Amino acid sequence: ACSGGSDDEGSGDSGSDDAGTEEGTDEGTDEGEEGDSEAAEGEDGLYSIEDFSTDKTNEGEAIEGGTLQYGLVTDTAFEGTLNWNFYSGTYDAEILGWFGESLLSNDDKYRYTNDGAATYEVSDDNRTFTFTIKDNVNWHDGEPVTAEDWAFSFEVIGDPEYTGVRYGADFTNIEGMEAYNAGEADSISGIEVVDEKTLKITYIKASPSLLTGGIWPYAMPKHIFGDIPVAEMDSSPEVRENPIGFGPFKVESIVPGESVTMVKNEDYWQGEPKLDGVTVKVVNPSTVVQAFETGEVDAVDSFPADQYPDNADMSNVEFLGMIDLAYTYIGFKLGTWDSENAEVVMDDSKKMSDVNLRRAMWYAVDNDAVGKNFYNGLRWNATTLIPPSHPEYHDETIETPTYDPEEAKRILDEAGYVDTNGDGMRENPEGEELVINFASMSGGDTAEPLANYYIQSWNAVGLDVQLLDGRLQEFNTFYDRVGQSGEDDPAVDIYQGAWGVGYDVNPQGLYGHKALFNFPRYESEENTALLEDGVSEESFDVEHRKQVYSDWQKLMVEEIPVFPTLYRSLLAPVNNRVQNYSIAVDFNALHEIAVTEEEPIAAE
Amino acid sequence: MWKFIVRRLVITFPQIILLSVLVFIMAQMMPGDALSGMIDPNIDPAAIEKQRENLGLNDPWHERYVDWVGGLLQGDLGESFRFKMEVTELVEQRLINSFWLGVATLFFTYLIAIPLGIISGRWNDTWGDQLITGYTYIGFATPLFIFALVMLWVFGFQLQWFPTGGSVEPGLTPGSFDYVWSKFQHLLLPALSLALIATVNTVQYLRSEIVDTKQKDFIITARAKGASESRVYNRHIFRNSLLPIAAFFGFEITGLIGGTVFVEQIFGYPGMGLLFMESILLRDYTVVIAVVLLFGIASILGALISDIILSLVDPRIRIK
Amino acid sequence: METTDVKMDETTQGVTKSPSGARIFWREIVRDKLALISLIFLVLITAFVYGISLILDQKEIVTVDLFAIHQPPSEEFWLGTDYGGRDIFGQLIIGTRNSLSIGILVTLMTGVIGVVYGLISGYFGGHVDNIMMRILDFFLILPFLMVVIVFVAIVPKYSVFTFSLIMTAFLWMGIARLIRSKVLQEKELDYAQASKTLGSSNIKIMFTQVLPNITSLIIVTMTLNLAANIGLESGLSFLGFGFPESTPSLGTLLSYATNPQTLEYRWWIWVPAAVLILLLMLAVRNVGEALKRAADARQRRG
Amino acid sequence: MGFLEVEDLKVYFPIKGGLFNRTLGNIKAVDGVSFSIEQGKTYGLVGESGSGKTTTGRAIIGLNDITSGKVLFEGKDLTSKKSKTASVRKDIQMIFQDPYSSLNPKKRVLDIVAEPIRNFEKLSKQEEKKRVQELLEMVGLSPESILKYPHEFSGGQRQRIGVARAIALKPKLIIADEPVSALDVSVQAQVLNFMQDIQKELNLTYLFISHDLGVVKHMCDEIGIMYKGRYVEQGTKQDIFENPQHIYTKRLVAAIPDIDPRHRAEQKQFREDVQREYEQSYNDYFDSEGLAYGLQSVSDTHLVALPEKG
Amino acid sequence: MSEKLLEIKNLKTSFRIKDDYYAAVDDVTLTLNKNEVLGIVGESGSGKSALAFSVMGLHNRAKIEGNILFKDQDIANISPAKLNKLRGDDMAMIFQDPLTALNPLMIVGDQISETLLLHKKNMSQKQRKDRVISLLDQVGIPYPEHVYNQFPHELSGGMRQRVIIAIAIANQPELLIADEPTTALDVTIQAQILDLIKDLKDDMNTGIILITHDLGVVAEMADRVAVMYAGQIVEIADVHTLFENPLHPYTRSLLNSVPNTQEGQDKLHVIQGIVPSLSKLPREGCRFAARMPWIDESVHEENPVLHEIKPGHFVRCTCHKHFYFPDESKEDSNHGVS
Ligand SMILES: Nc1ncnc2c1ncn2[C@@H]1O[C@H](COP(=O)(O)OP(=O)(O)OP(=O)(O)O)[C@@H](O)[C@H]1O
Ligand SMILES: Nc1ncnc2c1ncn2[C@@H]1O[C@H](COP(=O)(O)OP(=O)(O)OP(=O)(O)O)[C@@H](O)[C@H]1O
Ligand SMILES: [Mg+2]
Ligand SMILES: [Mg+2]
Repeated sequence: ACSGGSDDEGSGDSGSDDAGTEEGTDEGTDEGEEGDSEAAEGEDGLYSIEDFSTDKTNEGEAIEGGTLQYGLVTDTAFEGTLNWNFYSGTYDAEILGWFGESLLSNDDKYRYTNDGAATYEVSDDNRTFTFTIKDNVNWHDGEPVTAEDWAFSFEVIGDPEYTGVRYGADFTNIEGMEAYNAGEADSISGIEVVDEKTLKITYIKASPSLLTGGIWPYAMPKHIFGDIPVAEMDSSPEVRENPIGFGPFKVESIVPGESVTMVKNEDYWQGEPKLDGVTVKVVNPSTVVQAFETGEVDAVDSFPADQYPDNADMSNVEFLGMIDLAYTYIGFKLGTWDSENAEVVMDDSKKMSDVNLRRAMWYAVDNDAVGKNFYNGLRWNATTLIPPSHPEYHDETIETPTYDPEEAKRILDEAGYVDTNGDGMRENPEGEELVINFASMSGGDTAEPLANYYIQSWNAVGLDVQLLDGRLQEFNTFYDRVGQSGEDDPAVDIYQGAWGVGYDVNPQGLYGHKALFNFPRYESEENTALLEDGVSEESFDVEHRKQVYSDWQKLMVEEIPVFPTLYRSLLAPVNNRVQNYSIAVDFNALHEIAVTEEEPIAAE
Repeated sequence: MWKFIVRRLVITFPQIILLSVLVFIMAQMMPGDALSGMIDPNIDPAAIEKQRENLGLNDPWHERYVDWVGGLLQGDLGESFRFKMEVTELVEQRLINSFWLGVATLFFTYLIAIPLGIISGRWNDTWGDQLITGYTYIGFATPLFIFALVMLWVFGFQLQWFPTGGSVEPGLTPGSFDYVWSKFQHLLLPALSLALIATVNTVQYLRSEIVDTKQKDFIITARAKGASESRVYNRHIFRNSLLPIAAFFGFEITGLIGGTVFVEQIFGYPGMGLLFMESILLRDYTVVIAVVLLFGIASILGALISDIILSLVDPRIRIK
Repeated sequence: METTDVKMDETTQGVTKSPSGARIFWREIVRDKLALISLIFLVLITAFVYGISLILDQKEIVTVDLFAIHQPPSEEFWLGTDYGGRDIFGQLIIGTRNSLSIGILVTLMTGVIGVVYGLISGYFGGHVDNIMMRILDFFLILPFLMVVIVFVAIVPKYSVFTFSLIMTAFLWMGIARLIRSKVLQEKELDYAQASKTLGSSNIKIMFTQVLPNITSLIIVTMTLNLAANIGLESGLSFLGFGFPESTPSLGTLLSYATNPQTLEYRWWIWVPAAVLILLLMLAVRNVGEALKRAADARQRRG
Repeated sequence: MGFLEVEDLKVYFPIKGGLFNRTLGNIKAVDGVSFSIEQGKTYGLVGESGSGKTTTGRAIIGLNDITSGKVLFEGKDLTSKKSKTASVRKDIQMIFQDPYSSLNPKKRVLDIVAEPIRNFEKLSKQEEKKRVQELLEMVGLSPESILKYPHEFSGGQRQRIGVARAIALKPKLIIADEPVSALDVSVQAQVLNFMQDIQKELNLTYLFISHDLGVVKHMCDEIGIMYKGRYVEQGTKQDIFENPQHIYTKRLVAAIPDIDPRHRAEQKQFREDVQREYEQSYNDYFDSEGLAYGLQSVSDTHLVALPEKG
Repeated sequence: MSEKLLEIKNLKTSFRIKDDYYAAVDDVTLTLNKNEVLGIVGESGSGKSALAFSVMGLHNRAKIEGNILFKDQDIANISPAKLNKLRGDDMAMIFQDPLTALNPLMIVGDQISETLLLHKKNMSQKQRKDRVISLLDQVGIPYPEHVYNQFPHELSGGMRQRVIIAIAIANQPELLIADEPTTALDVTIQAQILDLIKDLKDDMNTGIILITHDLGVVAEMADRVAVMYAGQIVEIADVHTLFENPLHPYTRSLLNSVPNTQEGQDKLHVIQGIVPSLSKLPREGCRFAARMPWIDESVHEENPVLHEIKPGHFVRCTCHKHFYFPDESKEDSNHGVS
């Protein structure tokens, strides 16, 4: 079951690094403040995500046709692996979203619905799903999308020669998948093509996570890919040059790495799109504002939040916004990774093993002030490890430490962390020097001051925290040292990281005791039990699941293997000529998008 | 002549080999690999590990090197991990862009340098010369990236004379006039930005060459023949001063490589420089190696071209 | 043509000493108003930044102040603050010091390496020269950025000194070449040959006979290099391989301008650094050009 | 046994080229030259530019590698590795053609003149200074000059500094490679006079290289004429100037402009005659490659390169 | 009397050094007739080249005062266009240094034919080429067709000097100035070149100014000789008079310091000191006085002028009447000059 990462649906995260859902502690989304208005306006320099809508308002009269200019904000080229089974970059996913639709749509609680191109039924034991693809769903070349195509998609990913990275727990949970993957079976026993439009999939273990992104919803046209060896698919022209799907738009031409021109798919199953077409092109983050002002783009995949305050009143766009599926956090190294058994091993002799120390460090930092001053309120103090982007499960009632340096000092004093040698910094209870090494990642404008701010705050309560090596770590180095390869660098005591969370609320992938990405290397029986319970059959009962995750959130606040620092918001400006546009998670009507003017409106 | 070229290439061969070995060692030393960016709990670490194994990323560098050389001998530079395509094909795409950017930059560089250098050198110490010298000083002192940013901001956005990113308008048919025209428009601003900064060295060099040549004895000979001032300049001074500039041409190519990294980044122009930066940050080593070698070969060729040009235009060092 | 510049009137020979190299340099600089102003500017700036940074507390300057972010210039912050609430003026001073230090360090190190390398290569010639030149050629084709990235990753403490080292590794070739070609000429001159007949060892001839004769060339080149090196640091910072912000340099300040918001709305962060870089480079260059003229008798103005 | 004996000296310079910079051939700069010099005499080496005079001189002092042949100095073979010892070096010194480039412009006179002393003798600063001053006095420069730089001296004076340096180690042989050809006539006289003086004083032997026959005639006791790396004629001053045998020598002698304008016409006539003879009898004097033949004795002192008879 | 070709009157050529002008040629008055060789001798730096360049109008930053009448036309004050018409056509110059006086990037043939192209507008290309080849032949270059297409660096010094001469005589100039045409050459080649120049004079009736510091060359070539010292002419006479009866102390010293006139005598005369640099030149009194300190100062004129001793024999300053060579012992002590 998936958790932790953001989903696979086109909404991808806003990271400047494309692969994966790790959120740079900061990348791309930076602070800003009304530089010249602080004194007079006081609080006015602050924004709140609650004031933003996810839907574009435009009362105007739509014109016939028109072409939407859609920007991918990045300073690199997009890869152009335009197939759901093989893509690895978020920009490719973004492009795929326009033409290669998912068979299953979801609601605002991220659960699959029956409104999409396919409908589903679940068996009583919650293990078997029967999908029916709607009749009028056809590939761009006119061929119908069949159950066979969908099954083919699973076969490709399960193929031993498969070159992508999708193959994982979501697939091994299908009956017979592992045998197929090992080459022991010719077909996947758990996948059955019932008839042309009906597919049946049987999972080994039932889990509520299956319904929030756990089922692979993308078909692959077998009539096109059937003859291509799996190992060569990712570099085939069918993926790179003439990709097809059954979405509202179809690819007309591609300038590799730069832009994709799409025209409407008149045969679209939800009806003919209103736009004539969409042009997706790369826009450099440092010029994105100008691109909006001049009307070069109508909308973008993500907008650097730090540029918002200076441009909040841009006349020709409306800023849409929502709570991001992500949080920033401080992690404490509490153990190591046992590669042999692929599990976390706690180690009580670690510098950070004392929970009081961790709690004191939480009390010592003023995340509220960070959110207000660095991010103009567009990021705010985080409380638990399930962010408010999942309102069902986010437990607002949990009390968490908030900025209180005196309390921090008190806790430290009590726990025996006192300054015994008079250098102004506390020693550990044994009286030895305590130097805490803090790893933080470079990239993004606020990375450095933010890290320094935390260090200053901890210094202020008498903890000698130092930046690891005296500098921020470059992306690869950071994750290498924090432990993405399983070998944790013992020099790292604490670190600042960020996670994007998926549609599925299950945090097992990040905090499970078998999870490599459990960087704090924290485990406990209670934790394991709760996480297991969250994906058990009982948890198909939402109330039960809520309770489980509420308990887990509380546990995390008590144990503090990590503490969340900030929640984030996601902003997206849209040109005022655009209609029916939305960034909501359940928005599934790209064909409805229309424009009210021939050309994008330029700023005054 | 051919002997000379062959000899030069033979000499550079070990350099290229050494360079490629070095790149492999460095790749080994760099933290992370192409897959380490996949910090995604959705993806099974085992799947990544399997990929790593398949791609041979776990092998020590010398084994990978041997494989790579094996591939190279068959004209195969491997596949880009990130772009999932043959490195040769990828590089070709980008190389074309960089090539035209380079050509345009060189064109502008000389278009600016030659008249300015000539004016400045011929009428040295006049106000015109001082103006041009002032420009070269400021150009010398201005960091390229700031200049390029300002150019983009002023001409791309404020005045909107030029497109501001990419190498071509989306949706045009390759080969059509519109396509070519759009390509041209896209490389104009980056090329100009680069040229305006890169040219200052050439201007200065040309100026001092002219000032130098003016004092040569054979110029007096020409005057004594009764040649008019303009003839003296056109037939004798300029020709002789332009020679070292021509010889510099090859090195200019080498210098361009450094500049394109900045300019391509700022203008989002997908060329070799940008590819290099991206690939190295994302540890797409097959691409990195290809690009580094290409850069290396380009600088070697640049030097070679310089020597050849020099030997063509300067009879004194004609190569047998 | 032995110009009369060097031939002295015999009658006056006993009294006046003809100017030494340093004196000629000095005279040329004084004669050239621009160079003189530049020199004074450089001396003042250097004295100022090195002097004042003794008093300034670097830690204090780079301390993040959440409540003073992006302040425009005011009485408290003469040049405003950056997005960490840090005083730009203080950073500018320390940054100038760091940039100058890098520039000077790199120039000196490249100078030493280049001169020794060039001397040896040029003086011995033949196979030694051949091999050394091939090695040099190799350095020219090394991928600078890649090496920098590796370096940044594997060197734990990234200081002004280590940074200068890595830059040095890529910048010594030019001067080595120049010195080599000059030495190739110089060693054929009779005075070097004479030394051989007088029983001086090669090392002695290289360093005590040939070297002093190329010092003016070295000084001029190094001055001009200094200007270029100051500029280079900012380029690396732009690409993200410069210094951490806790070690401000003109380059790091300048690279803030890559943020369009800063470029457009918060001039006080990057414009002073840009202006200062421009001025420093111009000043160093003006002095360098004057020295160049002084070294070249033909171009001397006085 | 002579003081300096040069036996069949050959100095070849390789011509490099081809794909791997192989040696393609040789420039035979000196091609089988033999002569001997008696102590205390001046031996002149004359020839056109490129005839190998300088190379011969440089080979003797060890600045050029010898391809084959022997150089015996006071009986010691300078070509064998062993005797390239310091003591022999001390005994042979050189005066260079160009007084401007032969002195290191960055060194004071003291350092220039003291250089050989420092290399071979350990003297205190005080002693050294005294020695240098003595030397300067000996070459007629004021002792205060030690702190000056070369450019503060005229060409003639510089040449004297060069001489002071050369005699610092009390050498026995001085190789003077065109010591006056860069100087104005008046200055040239100064240096020539002084060289003669000092020769007497120190019992020096000169190998005097020049292309100016007038100067050679003035200075030398014996003269060798070189042409394309070989000797064409050797003899005493009288032999060469009054009884030139080889056509090339005759040409050289005829080409000297006469300072008396009254002899103009005869001079021109003489030149034309020699030229005619040269053209007619070229093949009698030179072999098929245009090189000189081996030397034949004409008298005790006089050798001429003529084809072997019979 | 033969026809006057060139008349230089009170020529003063000054160079700017620092902020002042200093005369390198100071009040020179000369005449040159057709079919005459005027030799100019003097030490290095005495202003010989400066004089020649003034006549040719080749100085670019010098101040030139006085008159230079070439065939009665004042070429010192003439428009550049008119001067260009004369240069290379009616008057030509042979330069001192064959190594640098030719454009290294142009084939020899083109460099010669450029003179023709500039002055013989109606010649066809073919005619020009033929003429160049015959010129090359005339100056004694073997295989002229081959040499035509060669670059200067492919030729020896002597050949290059011949090419320079070919350029100078291409248009059969009436005035030829040869500035040390043979200094850089071997004696045998020098002899050939001098003979060549002499033949040219006889063939073309050219007036020649021959600048040299080699007295032997003057003795062989010149009809009249002017001796220059420190920018001034100190003595001028026909060649026989000058060599038999030199009067000015400088002329006498010069003749005495040449080795091959001093047969049997083992000491040469030495002129003390050196020519002072331009900016240090004494501008008053006898300029040579400083170099013969044993002569009483009172014998010099205050403002020395040229005195006509005999028709056509001029000497500057009256000091010549009192000049004598110092004896040997005195001379020895002169070594220590500084
Ligand atoms: N280092 C060298 N390498 C190659 N060839 C050389 C070298 N030195 C001299 N030669 C050649 O050897 C020949 C003799 O040269 P050398 O200098 O001895 O002549 P020279 O008689 O002294 O002439 P000059 O009067 O011009 O000084 C010339 O052809 C010259 O080109
Ligand atoms: N362009 C110039 N600028 C300044 N001084 C000059 C210039 N040309 C020549 N002089 C000076 O004028 C004086 C005369 O120089 P000139 O070249 O005429 O001497 P010369 O007699 O031809 O000497 P040489 O025999 O060395 O050629 C010298 O002192 C010289 O330094
Ligand atoms: Mg020689
Ligand atoms: Mg001259």
